Amino acid sequence: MAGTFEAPEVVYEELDILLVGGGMACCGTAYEMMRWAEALKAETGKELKIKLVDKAAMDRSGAVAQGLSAINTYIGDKQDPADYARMVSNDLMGITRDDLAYDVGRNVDDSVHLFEEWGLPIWKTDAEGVRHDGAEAQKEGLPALKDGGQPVRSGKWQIMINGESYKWIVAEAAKKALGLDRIQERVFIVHLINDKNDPTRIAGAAGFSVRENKIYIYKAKAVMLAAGGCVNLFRPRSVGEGSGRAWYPVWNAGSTYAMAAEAGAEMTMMENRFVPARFKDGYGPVGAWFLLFKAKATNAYGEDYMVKNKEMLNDYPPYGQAAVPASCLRNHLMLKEMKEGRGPIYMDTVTALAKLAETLTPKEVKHLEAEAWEDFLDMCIGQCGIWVGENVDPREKNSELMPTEPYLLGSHSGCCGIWVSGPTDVGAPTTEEYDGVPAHLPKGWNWGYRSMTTVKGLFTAGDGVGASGHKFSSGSHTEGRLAAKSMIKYCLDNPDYKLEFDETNEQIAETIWRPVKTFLTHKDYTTAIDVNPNYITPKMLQMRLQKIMDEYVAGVATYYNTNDKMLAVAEEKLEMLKEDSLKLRAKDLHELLRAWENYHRILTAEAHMKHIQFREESRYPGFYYRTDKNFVDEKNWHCFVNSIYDKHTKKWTCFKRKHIDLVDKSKLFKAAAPH
Amino acid sequence: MAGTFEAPEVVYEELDILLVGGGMACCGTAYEMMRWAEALKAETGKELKIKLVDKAAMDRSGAVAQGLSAINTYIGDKQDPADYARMVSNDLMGITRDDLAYDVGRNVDDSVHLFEEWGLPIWKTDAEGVRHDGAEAQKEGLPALKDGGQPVRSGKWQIMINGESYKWIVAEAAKKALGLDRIQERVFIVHLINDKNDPTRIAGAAGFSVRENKIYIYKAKAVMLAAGGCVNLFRPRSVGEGSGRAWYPVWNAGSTYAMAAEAGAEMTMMENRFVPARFKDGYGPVGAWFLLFKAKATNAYGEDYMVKNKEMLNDYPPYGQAAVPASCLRNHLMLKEMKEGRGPIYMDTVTALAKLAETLTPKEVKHLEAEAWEDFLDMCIGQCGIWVGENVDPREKNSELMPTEPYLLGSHSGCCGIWVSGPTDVGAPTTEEYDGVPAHLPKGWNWGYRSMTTVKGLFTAGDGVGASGHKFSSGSHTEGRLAAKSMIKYCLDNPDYKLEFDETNEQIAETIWRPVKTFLTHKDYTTAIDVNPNYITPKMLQMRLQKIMDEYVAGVATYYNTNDKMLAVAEEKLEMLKEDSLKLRAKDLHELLRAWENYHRILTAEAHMKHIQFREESRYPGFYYRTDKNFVDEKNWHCFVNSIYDKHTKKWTCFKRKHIDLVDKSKLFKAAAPH
Amino acid sequence: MPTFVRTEKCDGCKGQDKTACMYICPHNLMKLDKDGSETGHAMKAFNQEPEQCWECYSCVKICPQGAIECRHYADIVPLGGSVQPLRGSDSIMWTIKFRNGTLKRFKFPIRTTAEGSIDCYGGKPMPKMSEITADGVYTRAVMGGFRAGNPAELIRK
Amino acid sequence: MPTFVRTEKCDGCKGQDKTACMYICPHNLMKLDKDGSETGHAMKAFNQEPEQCWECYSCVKICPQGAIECRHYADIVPLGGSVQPLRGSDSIMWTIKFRNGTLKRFKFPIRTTAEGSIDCYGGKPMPKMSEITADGVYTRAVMGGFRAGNPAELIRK
Ligand SMILES: Cc1cc2c(cc1C)N(S(=O)(=O)O)C1C(=O)NC(=O)N=C1N2C[C@H](O)[C@H](O)[C@H](O)COP(=O)(O)OP(=O)(O)OC[C@H]1O[C@@H](n2cnc3c(N)ncnc32)[C@H](O)[C@@H]1O
Ligand SMILES: Cc1cc2c(cc1C)N(S(=O)(=O)O)C1C(=O)NC(=O)N=C1N2C[C@H](O)[C@H](O)[C@H](O)COP(=O)(O)OP(=O)(O)OC[C@H]1O[C@@H](n2cnc3c(N)ncnc32)[C@H](O)[C@@H]1O
Ligand SMILES: Nc1ncnc2c1ncn2[C@@H]1O[C@H](COP(=O)(O)O)[C@@H](O)[C@H]1O
Ligand SMILES: Nc1ncnc2c1ncn2[C@@H]1O[C@H](COP(=O)(O)O)[C@@H](O)[C@H]1O
Ligand SMILES: Nc1ncnc2c1ncn2[C@@H]1O[C@H](COP(=O)(O)O)[C@@H](O)[C@H]1O
Ligand code: SF4
Ligand code: SF4
Ligand code: SF4
Ligand code: SF4
Ligand code: NA
Repeated sequence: MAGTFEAPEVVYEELDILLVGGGMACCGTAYEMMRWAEALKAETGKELKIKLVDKAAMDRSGAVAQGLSAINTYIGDKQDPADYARMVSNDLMGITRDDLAYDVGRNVDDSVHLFEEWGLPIWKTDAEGVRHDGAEAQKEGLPALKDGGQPVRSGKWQIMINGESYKWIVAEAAKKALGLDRIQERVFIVHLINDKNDPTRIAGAAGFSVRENKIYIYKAKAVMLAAGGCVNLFRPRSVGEGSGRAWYPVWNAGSTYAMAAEAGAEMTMMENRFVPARFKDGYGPVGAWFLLFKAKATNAYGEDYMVKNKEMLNDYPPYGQAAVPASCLRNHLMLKEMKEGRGPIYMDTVTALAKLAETLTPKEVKHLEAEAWEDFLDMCIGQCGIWVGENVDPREKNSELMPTEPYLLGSHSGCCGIWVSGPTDVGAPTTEEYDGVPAHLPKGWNWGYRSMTTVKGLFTAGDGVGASGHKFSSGSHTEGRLAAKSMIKYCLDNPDYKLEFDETNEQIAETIWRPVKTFLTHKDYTTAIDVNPNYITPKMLQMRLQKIMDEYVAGVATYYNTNDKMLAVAEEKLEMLKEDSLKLRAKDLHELLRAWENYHRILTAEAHMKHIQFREESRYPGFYYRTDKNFVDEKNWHCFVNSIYDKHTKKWTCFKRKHIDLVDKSKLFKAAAPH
Repeated sequence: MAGTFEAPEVVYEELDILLVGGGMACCGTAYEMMRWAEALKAETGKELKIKLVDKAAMDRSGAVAQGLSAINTYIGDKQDPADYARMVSNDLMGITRDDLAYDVGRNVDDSVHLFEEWGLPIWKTDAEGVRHDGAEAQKEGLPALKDGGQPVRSGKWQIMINGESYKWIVAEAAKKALGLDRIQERVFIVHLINDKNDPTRIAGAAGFSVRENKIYIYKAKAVMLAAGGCVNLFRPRSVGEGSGRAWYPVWNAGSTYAMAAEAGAEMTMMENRFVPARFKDGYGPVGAWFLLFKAKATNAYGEDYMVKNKEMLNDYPPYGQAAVPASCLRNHLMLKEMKEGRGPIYMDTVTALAKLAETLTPKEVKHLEAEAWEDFLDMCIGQCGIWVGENVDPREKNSELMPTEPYLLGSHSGCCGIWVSGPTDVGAPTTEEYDGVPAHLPKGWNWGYRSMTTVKGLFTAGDGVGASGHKFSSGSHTEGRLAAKSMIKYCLDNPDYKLEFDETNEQIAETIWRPVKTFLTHKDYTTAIDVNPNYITPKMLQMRLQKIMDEYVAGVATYYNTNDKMLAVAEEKLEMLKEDSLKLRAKDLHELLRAWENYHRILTAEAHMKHIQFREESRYPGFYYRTDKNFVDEKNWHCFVNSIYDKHTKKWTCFKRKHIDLVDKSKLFKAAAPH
Repeated sequence: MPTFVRTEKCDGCKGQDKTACMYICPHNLMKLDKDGSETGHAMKAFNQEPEQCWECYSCVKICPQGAIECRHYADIVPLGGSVQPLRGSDSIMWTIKFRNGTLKRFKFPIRTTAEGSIDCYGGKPMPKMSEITADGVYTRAVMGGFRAGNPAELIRK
Repeated sequence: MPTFVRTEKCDGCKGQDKTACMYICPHNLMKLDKDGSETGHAMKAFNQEPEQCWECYSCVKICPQGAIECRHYADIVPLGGSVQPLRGSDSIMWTIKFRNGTLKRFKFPIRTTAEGSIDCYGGKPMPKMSEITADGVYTRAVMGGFRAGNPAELIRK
């Protein structure tokens, strides 16, 4: 019996395992998990009740909806997982968990090989060194990666694909594994529920359908929370109807971070952010241009700023001395040009394509042109929209580059997220050297279940896992798979624990539906549905959030600068905003979705602000600067910043955890320049 | 017979004189003109047909709609018009027309005295030095200004008023003077019409009603064009439903500049802009705080940046050496703090009020508090909205200051506008020393009719008059009055000239109605009224314009930086935008208004960009910087930059005109510091 | 926004041709929804483009029913405060409510003459056409505002 | 925006319960206007929140009528260009029109297997529960993707 908008139906279900999200990570989890569930059933007859809930349709949900033109993490047989862990560490200025990166590194290629088997076209190089797209390669009989086929490397870690249907293919396998009965699409999970008797244990999750007047409440022993990263917590550079144009997909709203924090999970490195340098306005990817087409970026006067400003790298030993400077430092050198008025910055596509064309046949040149367009068409079609609208042919006209507004994510070139239990066989610490870590939290880097957060039964993967970036699509899938096994193990280890919710189903439903209630109560007070002193629209609340973050927490408005005083202002304004979030209105189910997305954004934003405030240095020059502490301070801040949130007092507690290297990083660096 | 939305009625009227606008300047024009018209009728029996057309209702139209809390230009009997001309010159970095400023200076107090007579309450100081509001002063029997009453000076040139009804009062007098039959409200004038046989002569103007389906076409010998300055050509700092929050009133859309330029009038100093430092977000005025309450502005760490950074003023001799640094230089010193990460900037209201309170009785303290609130309530109520929303009591909590997005105007602390004929009795040049001035343009600074532009019969005042800022409300009214007389004289001098339009009424109507036609033709092509490849909404066109200006023409996005390369990009993008303006859509009369407002904005923006491009220096540090020419170059650029626009080719021509001092400026400056 | 109209208070200016709020708004924002097709509230006014509202309060001050209020720009202002005027013939009274509930009231004069009483040319001279090219305004001799200036300051004259 | 729906082409997915575009949009933007009350076009789809559109083209690619197109973000993109795909079972064909009229066509492979043909566990081993705590995934032995790593690199092990 479907409910009404006034009185929604409440659907209650008891599960063993709930997967929240249907992106790369959850597809990996589902695929691996169902096979183990089959094994369990075959061996013991025991059947686990499993369900995956996605706010969208798995075929095109998450960051890979549009497709991708490369798999950014593929180790191959010539590199060591330790090399990978080193790269990850350096790109993130030294503060990552080697245990997590190493574990992804040794397992990730398995997923890539599966993708190819399932039908993902992967570019190959033949014996003559000629490259072929993924379909041609197959027709030509070039071997699969698994059988020694040579991918087209666009960089040390990236391989090129024809990835328009990447997500469709990966989802097809996950859906087949689960079977349709275990999948619930178009349900947005709003919050996690703790156990009444053990508040550090997960007991379930709740959300609502965006298509029917239904609230869903799930009781579950184990929950995989992999709902992506967070976009649109900062004012985007685009405006008005263009404000959907962000680099990161507009639908990942920080649900992962906000719900985990509210459930009491320990967060890590929430001060980290990703500010990709992208083609201006369209946010087209630059990786293929830099790495495959060997293009250079210049200032407005044609100067290669990576060469011109290379001395600036010496300000950040040892990270500045690595062969490939960290992403943030590449921005740092670019920003110098912009701040000093030598913008626009350009990707010199003209020179790059001309140079490549020099040695090619006309047919190969045609192929090269198609490759350049495909890079965008497979993953960022909007960029082509700009090229056609402005009559840009990349062979004739260079395109502008620009650092974007900041995003929070844990799987791309960023590493904020949740603190998880890692593998036990790589030398990770089992004690904590720093004081100040709240007593109820585990001490070392592993506590029984791979990928479990500090909340019992709550797992994460992909963008959810903090302190280990550069996993990308393939690594996120892999992390999901690694978690799947320990989730099953967790269920088997806790067969008799009787979960009890720490709030009633009625309270849960009331909270979720509050914006609707607010709307219905007050809508006739004024004659204009959107302007009413008794409520705020999700859109305007979002804009208020974005403006605060932009102006005080190092958004584009200040060229990524903030300081202690600005952070104090932000703190006050965010507090009032959080209070006002109780007055969000929802005039229909679609707006209820936006209301809750924005609530998740506020909590994510608050975590980001608090962590930046706590870390008294500027760890990521080019991503953000604390102008009052404008240096990297290895002595005091070569450590993790972690935090917990108390959902009752609504307060954050930040603290340090000691950083330890499990692989030798000195191999990366030149000797530090005398300073 | 009123028309339909598909087929509007065309109303055609023949006049002697048309006044476009109903603001301070046109109210002054109407008031002075009707008296002379009476005199003319009395002496000769000849009756001039006169009409005033305002897009809004005169009672609350223009920049003074909300009221004002001060009259910023009042000379008094202790200062000389030459002192005034000197102040204007220095605040605008040396390039103003002394003839125009001087003429305003000697006449402006007449208007202020009239305002008081009409009922405007003016604060007074009594014999004991105690201040009284304008009503109390009257009750206490303090004399009128005209009779020696002492105004409360908030600065050398400003006097305090209770100005909530300022515009209502000034409009009442103008309306009485005109009589209701000569007033047409709610008609938006879209463009001026030239004479067919003499394209350098005005023949009329055309517009449409925003309330009925009617197009208005006026033939007129003389036209006063005083439609205010231009707001919202740059991306505002406010977003979403807040984007109506600009310092300058959202309804002045550059009509004055765009229509004058299209009619062939010579423009001057269109590179100039005004970037007021205002209370952040609410845009509350700062004048009373600095001058009356003696508050100081500081950086986030409490440092008075005007003291701390005073050496920076030495970079700009001689202007930096004046006793009161130019408005742009005050911004320049503030921006240094912001750029280097020592923001937010604060108005130290707490210290100022505490200090004032030290010597006051409790009753006087209460009065002081009321004065502080009145300053905003009389002219910027939105700022009080922020104070109440954020629980700010200025006695307890300092408020942030912030430079706003740029505005174009000619009567406040800016001086862009139209080149007009000045008074003949103050020593103005009658020749032009520079080459490159198009041959059809007059040579000196006066050519027969005070306030006439270089187009015969076209006059302007207030924000329309270029190269003479700091007229404010009173000076604008005065300029309107000065123009009134010469407009009548012009009509009398040209009794027989037979005006003929250079386009047909049908062509005019078709052009005006194009956005409606575009809408009706294409609206059913898609299912969403706002997204259609065949048209663009006025709102999105405005956002596109604002983004271009913000990012490439020294908006807030770049901390007011631009350079030759960025300007070249802007040039290209504005050209495409101007082409696309032909595809503006209007779904109703209200949107037709927005469509044409934005067309006017594009032309104004283009003029601004072309002038900045032409002037190869940075004349207004703090308002904008050309980072490729980041200096004031007195040798080459101590001159006017003027331009004309060709409405057929749609191209601008910029050229220099020699600057000459009519009053001695050296009195202003300390000797330049050795450098 | 911006302004909003209290549904219960607005009476559509009693069905007059031109409502007070439509008459006054300098940016053409206020609109009467005659048949309720735009807002669901027939014969009541609304702000048709809140994101263009300057919060100038012209409509608020003029509404005969006191039906218009302002909920300050939601992109910057936390909820809960209000700033509401009552404009009389010679003064205006402001009631100011903070988010935290604090109340303040201020009253300021707005004009010293009765509305509509201005006799604009009363007692003023009638100018002579022969003086039309002279500098200055026609009231120059009577308003005491002309500042002749020290001729020595004009260096080129 | 964003995507738009061509009025003449959309058939509302023939009145099916779930239209293709509503099914697929990751941000819940596409909506069927059953009675025309929202758009004036009954039984046709529309983008209910264009300013949230990522231009991901999921709806464009899936529409069986080819009724959805994209007019690129009006805050940045001059009018007149278009980028339109035709997605087949193994490849996608792009037609690209510049503002100045220039046309380009590109065709790229999208998958090398038939849609729906994935046999996800086919030919894969059945894991043993006893291995559930071992590192790695259940296909580790068969997919050739496990990279054991040089133990010497792990400095604390
Ligand atoms: C945004 C983006 C990402 C990438 C790239 C370009 C762009 C523009 N590039 S390039 O830069 O180099 O151009 C990549 C590339 O080419 N190669 C690559 O391997 N990876 C790239 N990424 C990175 C990967 O895409 C990324 O690492 C993974 O997708 C991360 O996987 P995961 O952590 O599972 O997140 P997801 O976005 O895929 O899925 C999130 C899911 O959660 C759902 N969801 C969200 N909130 C929910 C809620 N409250 N309730 C229920 N469901 C709820 C979503 O619907 C989705 O299913
Ligand atoms: C915007 C602003 C301005 C001021 C101030 C604060 C603020 C926030 N301050 S403080 O900074 O110090 O706070 C002042 C102050 O206190 N004291 C003072 O004397 N002056 C101040 N100004 C300056 C004066 O207001 C200004 O100098 C004069 O008003 C200029 O007079 P004028 O040039 O006439 O412009 P207008 O805005 O008044 O009138 C424009 C008219 O044109 C109409 N209009 C526009 N386009 C039209 C079209 N296309 N067709 C028909 N009509 C069409 C308008 O409706 C209006 O009638
Ligand atoms: N200039 C560069 N140098 C080295 N690696 C890069 C560079 N640009 C991008 N990459 C890497 O290429 C991949 C894709 O890049 P992007 O398009 O920036 O997401 C990521 O792994 C990036 O870290
Ligand atoms: N500068 C802006 N940036 C982003 N959105 C805006 C901006 N200005 C207005 N909007 C919003 O755009 C929305 C869509 O407008 P409309 O299509 O007219 O309903 C409105 O709700 C406005 O609040
Ligand atoms: N700090 C200042 N020093 C001198 N004059 C100022 C200052 N601030 C504002 N003014 C003048 O005060 C008047 C009103 O100021 P504002 O509120 O900035 O418009 C204008 O004439 C300004 O030029
Ligand atoms: S002025 Fe007041 S009563 Fe009249 S229509 Fe407007 S809101 Fe209603
Ligand atoms: S406050 Fe001013 S701008 Fe806003 S609706 Fe009222 S009159 Fe119009
Ligand atoms: S998928 Fe296409 S045909 Fe079906 S409802 Fe959507 S737009 Fe219409
Ligand atoms: S392009 Fe993508 S985000 Fe936009 S409406 Fe279509 S499916 Fe939704
Ligand atoms: Na919008």
